[in-house]
Amino acid sequence: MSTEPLLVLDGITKNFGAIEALKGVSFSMRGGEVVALLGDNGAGKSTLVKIISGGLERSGGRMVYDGREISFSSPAEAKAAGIETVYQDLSLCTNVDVVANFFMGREIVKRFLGIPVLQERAMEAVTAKAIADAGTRIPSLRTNVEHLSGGQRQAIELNRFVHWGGKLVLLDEPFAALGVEQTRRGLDMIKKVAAQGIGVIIITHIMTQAFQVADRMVVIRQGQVAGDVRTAETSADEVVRMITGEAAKAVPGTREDARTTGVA
Amino acid sequence: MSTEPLLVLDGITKNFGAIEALKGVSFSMRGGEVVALLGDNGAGKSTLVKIISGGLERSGGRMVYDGREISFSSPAEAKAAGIETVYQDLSLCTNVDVVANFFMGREIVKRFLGIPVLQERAMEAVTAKAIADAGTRIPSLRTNVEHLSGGQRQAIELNRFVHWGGKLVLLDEPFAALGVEQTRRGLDMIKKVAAQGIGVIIITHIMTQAFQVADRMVVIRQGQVAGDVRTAETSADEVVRMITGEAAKAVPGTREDARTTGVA
Amino acid sequence: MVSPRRRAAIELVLDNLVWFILAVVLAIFSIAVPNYFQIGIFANIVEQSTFVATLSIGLSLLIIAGYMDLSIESVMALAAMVVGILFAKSGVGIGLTLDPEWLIVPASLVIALAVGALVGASNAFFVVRLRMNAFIVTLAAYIWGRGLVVALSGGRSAQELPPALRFLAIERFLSFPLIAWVSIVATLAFAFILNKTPFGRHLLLIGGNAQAAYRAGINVDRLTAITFVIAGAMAGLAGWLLAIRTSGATANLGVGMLFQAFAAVVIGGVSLKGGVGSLTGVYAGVLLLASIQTAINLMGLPAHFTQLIQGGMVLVAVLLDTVKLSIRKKLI
Amino acid sequence: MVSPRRRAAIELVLDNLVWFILAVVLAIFSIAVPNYFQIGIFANIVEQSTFVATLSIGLSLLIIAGYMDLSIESVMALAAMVVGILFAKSGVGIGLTLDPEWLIVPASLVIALAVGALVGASNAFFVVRLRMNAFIVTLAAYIWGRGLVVALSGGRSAQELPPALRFLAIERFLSFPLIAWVSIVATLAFAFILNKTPFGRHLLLIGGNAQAAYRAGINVDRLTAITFVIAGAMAGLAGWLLAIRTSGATANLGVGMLFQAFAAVVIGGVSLKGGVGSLTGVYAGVLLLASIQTAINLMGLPAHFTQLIQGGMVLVAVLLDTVKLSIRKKLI
Amino acid sequence: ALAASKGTIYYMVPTLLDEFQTGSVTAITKFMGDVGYDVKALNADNKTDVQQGQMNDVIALKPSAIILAAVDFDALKPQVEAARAAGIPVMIFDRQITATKSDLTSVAGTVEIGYVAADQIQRLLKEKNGAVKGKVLQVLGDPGDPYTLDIQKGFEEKMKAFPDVTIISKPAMQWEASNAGSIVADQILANPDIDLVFVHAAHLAVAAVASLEAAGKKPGDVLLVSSNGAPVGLDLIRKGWEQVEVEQPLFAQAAALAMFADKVVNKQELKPGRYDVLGLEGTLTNEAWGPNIKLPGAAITKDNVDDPKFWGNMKTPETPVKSVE
Ligand SMILES: Nc1ncnc2c1ncn2[C@@H]1O[C@H](COP(=O)(O)OP(=O)(O)OP(=O)(O)O)[C@@H](O)[C@H]1O
Ligand SMILES: Nc1ncnc2c1ncn2[C@@H]1O[C@H](COP(=O)(O)OP(=O)(O)OP(=O)(O)O)[C@@H](O)[C@H]1O
Ligand SMILES: [Mg+2]
Ligand SMILES: [Mg+2]
Repeated sequence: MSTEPLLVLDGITKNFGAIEALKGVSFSMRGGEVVALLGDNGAGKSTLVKIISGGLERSGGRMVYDGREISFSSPAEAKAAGIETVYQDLSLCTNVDVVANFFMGREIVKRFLGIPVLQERAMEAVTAKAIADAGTRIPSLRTNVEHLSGGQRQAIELNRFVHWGGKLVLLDEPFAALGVEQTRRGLDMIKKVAAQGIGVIIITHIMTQAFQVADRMVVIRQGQVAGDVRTAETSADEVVRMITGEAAKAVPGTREDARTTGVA
Repeated sequence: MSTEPLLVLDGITKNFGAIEALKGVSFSMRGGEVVALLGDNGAGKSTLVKIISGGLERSGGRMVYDGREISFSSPAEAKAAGIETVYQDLSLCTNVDVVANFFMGREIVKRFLGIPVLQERAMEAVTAKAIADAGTRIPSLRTNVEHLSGGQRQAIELNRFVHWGGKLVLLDEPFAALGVEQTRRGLDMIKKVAAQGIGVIIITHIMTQAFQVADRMVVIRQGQVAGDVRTAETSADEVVRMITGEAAKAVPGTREDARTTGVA
Repeated sequence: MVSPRRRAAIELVLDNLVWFILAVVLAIFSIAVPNYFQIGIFANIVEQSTFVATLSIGLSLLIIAGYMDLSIESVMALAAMVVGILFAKSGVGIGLTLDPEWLIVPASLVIALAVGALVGASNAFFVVRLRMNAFIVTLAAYIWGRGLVVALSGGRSAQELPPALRFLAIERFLSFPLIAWVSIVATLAFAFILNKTPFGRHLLLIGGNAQAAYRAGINVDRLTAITFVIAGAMAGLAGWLLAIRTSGATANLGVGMLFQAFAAVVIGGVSLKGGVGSLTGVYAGVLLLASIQTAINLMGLPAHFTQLIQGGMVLVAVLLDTVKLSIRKKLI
Repeated sequence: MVSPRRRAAIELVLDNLVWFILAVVLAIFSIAVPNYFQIGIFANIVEQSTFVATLSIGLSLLIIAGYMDLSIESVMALAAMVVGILFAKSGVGIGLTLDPEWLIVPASLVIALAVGALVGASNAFFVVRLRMNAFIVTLAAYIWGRGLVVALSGGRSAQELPPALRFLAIERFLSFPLIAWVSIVATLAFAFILNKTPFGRHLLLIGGNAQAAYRAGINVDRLTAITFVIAGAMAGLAGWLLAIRTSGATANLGVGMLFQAFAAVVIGGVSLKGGVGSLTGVYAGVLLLASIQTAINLMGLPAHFTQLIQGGMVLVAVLLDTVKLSIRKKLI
Repeated sequence: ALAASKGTIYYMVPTLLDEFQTGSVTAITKFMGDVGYDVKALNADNKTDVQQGQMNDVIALKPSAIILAAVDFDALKPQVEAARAAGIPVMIFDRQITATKSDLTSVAGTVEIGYVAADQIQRLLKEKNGAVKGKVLQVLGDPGDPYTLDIQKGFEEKMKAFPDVTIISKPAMQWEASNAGSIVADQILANPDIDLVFVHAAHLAVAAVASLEAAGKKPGDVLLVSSNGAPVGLDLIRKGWEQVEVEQPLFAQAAALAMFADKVVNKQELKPGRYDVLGLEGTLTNEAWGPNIKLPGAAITKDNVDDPKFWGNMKTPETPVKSVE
């Protein structure tokens, strides 16, 4: 784990018309760190992730990534900067097959007379390996994604990120539809990825998953950080209390701490 | 719990072109019973649920519901027969508001000169109560569903079924996107529903949820029943082994038993 | 950040933006185009809007439900021609008379509606029962419908409908001819149905997510079929009105109104993707197009430039509409 | 249950069903219609398909990407008229000559493509930059484009293109005129681009789920804009070919081809919802429509019934196509 | 008439959406039948490219002859040349093609219709206003159709001499009747002093009259002149709404083709001179584009409206046409 912060969020706000989805979220994280982003439904977790990944414009606040203050205006820019995202509402094209989805936007090509030509076999081989490693069974990689089960779809989306490395990975409820074995492998994978020095933010509602994989837990409650604790120093019960708000007073100063870390 | 079986499935099969999604599934259940339908990704759970709820036509097998052999040709027929379903891929219309979604197809109307007129206020009040009971916060019931978070959407879908009663409820991963508190209330609700004599089939990948609520567990593996056990007589480890196939031999005759129950 | 009250006011304007654009455009034309500002011209605009407005009702409903109907223009012409042939006294008209004379109003109306509903039912059959693509089915009907007009009339015109029908085009109420009121009433009636009844609600749901509606137990097929029949019947009504205004029918009557109806529907805020739209907005869209056309009729433009200007004006009208989005984003 | 091999064979037929329908239809016409079965007639069918086929290329790409372009017909006419005015010798043509003479081929082609690309770029600007609805933007361009043709030509025609251009319509290779080969080669080139290059793949992705493509880092706006420009340029190419065949241009040249292009695109298996389609299928759709038209020309039907029959035949052609679905469901 | 047919002649009709064209199919079929030919008609729907395709198809059928009423005059030149190169004689009906040679042209002349209309309108204005002055609303057909442009050209050419006449010209897009109706309705409000409306086709007059009636006008309040002599136009004259219909001599134009059909099919020479065509005097001349027979158009007024020689009365002459020997 490096000492330089990889990502610093400072007072991020987001309004949708009259609705204040985020009211000033601040925290920071390092490369190689796994942060679990927890919170109730509608707390603002996905909104925050979309802001980091360039999918939404923030209404206010600062964001420092990899040492530079940034403001992505599209997911393409965030991707170019090494941020990979798995969205909660899956981002698959159901009208094409598994391989085309796996390589979406980064197809393997060979140039003939300067014309890039898709290399279907090479792409299929890579996809087959990745899906098998994840423990998922898919009848044929050439079926359109519309014919796949919910878990099979999520497996495609979850596993393609591993392939592209990057520096920061954002996972928004990536195991929600996965089976027991697939979830286990997914958690292992996250640990492996973090071990390579990549930062990981994972959103989940299942405490056991968060406790298995996260170094730190950041709890969002109604658009604000309601807790920012090291996994080793907390318990599932305490975290649940932060989420539901019963323990709001139990973690005073958490936001202050976060901000301090951010500026450091 | 009644003694007459509410639903008997006997050798249900389903092919999608070359793919055999279900290879002869048989089990039966009584009213008031909560059956957890477990299995790996792509095992065929959702397919089975869609067949029961009239959304898909089965390729073969028999289905007896409420004492009569039936074959629903549309979800409307199944609904009319008292079967309520919460689908894995949410069935919401994102272009209309929460209330319209909650009452989809069963709007409250008042007749003026024989013309049915929508009663928006009455519908809004009912929706507000149901959503609040479920512990979900939604900024405004008049926002279009496209602006809601994943968990908020699922809450709408999960809670509208309670309102319509019925005799059998099919829940396909209903808590996948729900928060901790919302899930707890959802589980309570299922128990309450079952106590009224309604049969419940619930699909989930989270063992703790299954063990909290189910009377019986039916495990599907690659389109076949790989286990059918009473919750009291099994353990999470054993069930996971059934799901992943390591314990396939440990439960011989399960299918035979199920069939016997079915015919009884 | 804006105060809630101001936001509500802005929302109101934005939700009815077509009407405001219409008002602005009318004001500009009134100042810039000689003779434009007079009650007679405004009455003409409303009168000329009658047919496209009536066509647009059914089209809007179908588009809201996620389908479309290209046949309406031909269906309108067909209904007009059938009425013309049966009741007009000269040309190909055979000049049927009824006793008492006023019976011709309901009789011809029922015939026109029936002709339209019949084609609508045929479209519905192909689309709903045989699962054929609505675009292509109704395109075919657009072609054969006009073909049937030509075949029935032999390419000739029917002329001179009896006064018992013609009075609907001549008599005025609040300076608009009665036929215009028919289309206004029909628009309001269907606006009510769309907004306040389960039928309308279900159309929106089907247009938003047909599968969800189906799973919720809504009889999607039946509703879709009914909507095709309504679209046909409304086209029949438009044909009836057009025949009355023309005092008969010609083989190419109404050519080009399909595009106008589509333009009006889109300008009126109906999304071609389905699930979104209001009929009053569409009516404003029709009026907007008719205002532009009337301005062109009155301006001393060389004939060769009218089409060029028409296209440009449509673009400008929609451009104003898209300003809406950016305002909404910024101010709210 | 069917054996895998038989299933593969059925799949092959179903995937290329338009071609099989075309073969069946040609066989039926050859037997039933006197004089139909001769190489000259088949060559005519291919020749007549040239323009709609070329138009359909850009239209298909845009529809696959989830948009549409109604302006192509007018753009084609505009390009044809510009070429006609510049290079035709009589009528409104000013009869420019180049030295050496053959330079007229690339020069006129570049001009036609540029005219088309320009309108395409304007459409792209409104749709991509200003986020206006593609239907209405291109509908406006359909109107003003044709208006510009009328304005430029004063409604008159240009005639007599020089032989250095005309030879493309007269010289034949394998009994098809060279202009037909141009459209065939263009279709194959774009079919390759659609199926085998990242550009084509990204169009499919955008048409399937634009948001997913955007999130995956694909520059959706840029690709969409390029596709509009391509559609315009292809319409320009169609106009160039049409001018060469007509040996000039008339103000109403190509009226009605838009609908034919849409019909061909749908018959060819492109989904109007976006994300699905192949260009070779579309070409078969164009041939199918031209075969029907030719059969009607040769059958000697009473002229009043031709349109009626045309509409019916389109319906039947698509009806055969929908048989596909039920076969697929039953046999596989 | 004859037991055995001498062959098939194809008639390429530009559109069937106006009554003149519809009538021409009937007349040509009848008269050609008189002299022993079968006629098949192909409708081009006002599309030049469709007509070109039809010509190509018909050439492949090798008929005895082709009668062409071109959608767009000279634009059909390449196909006319192709047909004649294939040995198929081409006769031009109603819409003159001067850019290339053909085997017989039978026309009244579209520009000439404009001349006749101008003469009549001058007379009507003089009767109404005492001199040739006033306001005329000219409702054109589609501005992309040279047929209407020719009429406009002829009309305006002859009206130039009268600066006191204001002419307002508006196009009825796609020849669509309700467009014409809207123009009349709007203009009658903007220019209440319009004396006369000149529409370029009788089916447009139907809608124009309806608009006048809706505006509270009585027959004769606003004068109305129309061209092509369709049945509805004659009806309007009888009712007093319309004053003059400029007739195109449809029957004579068609009969002239039939009279010379044998000679054309057999590639014999046509002798210039005057011929009696259904009682009208036709003049056959040899022009640069080949033999050309011109038949004078007539003005139909209340006085002669019932004359059966006008095609608008739809009494196709009973007596068979005879081939010129
Ligand atoms: N319409 C379809 N066409 C083809 N194959 C299908 C279709 N629907 C489902 N399948 C296949 O059937 C199998 C079972 O799918 P199903 O959705 O029932 O799985 P599941 O048990 O619900 O899995 P999950 O836990 O991932 O939701 C999968 O392999 C899937 O790919
Ligand atoms: N586009 C939008 N327009 C309006 N409101 C929005 C929009 N997107 C999100 N919201 C609102 O912002 C709040 C936060 O939503 P978000 O999706 O971030 O929640 P979340 O924490 O991810 O919840 P969940 O656990 O249910 O996924 C919610 O109340 C939601 O309704
Ligand atoms: Mg979320
Ligand atoms: Mg499932």
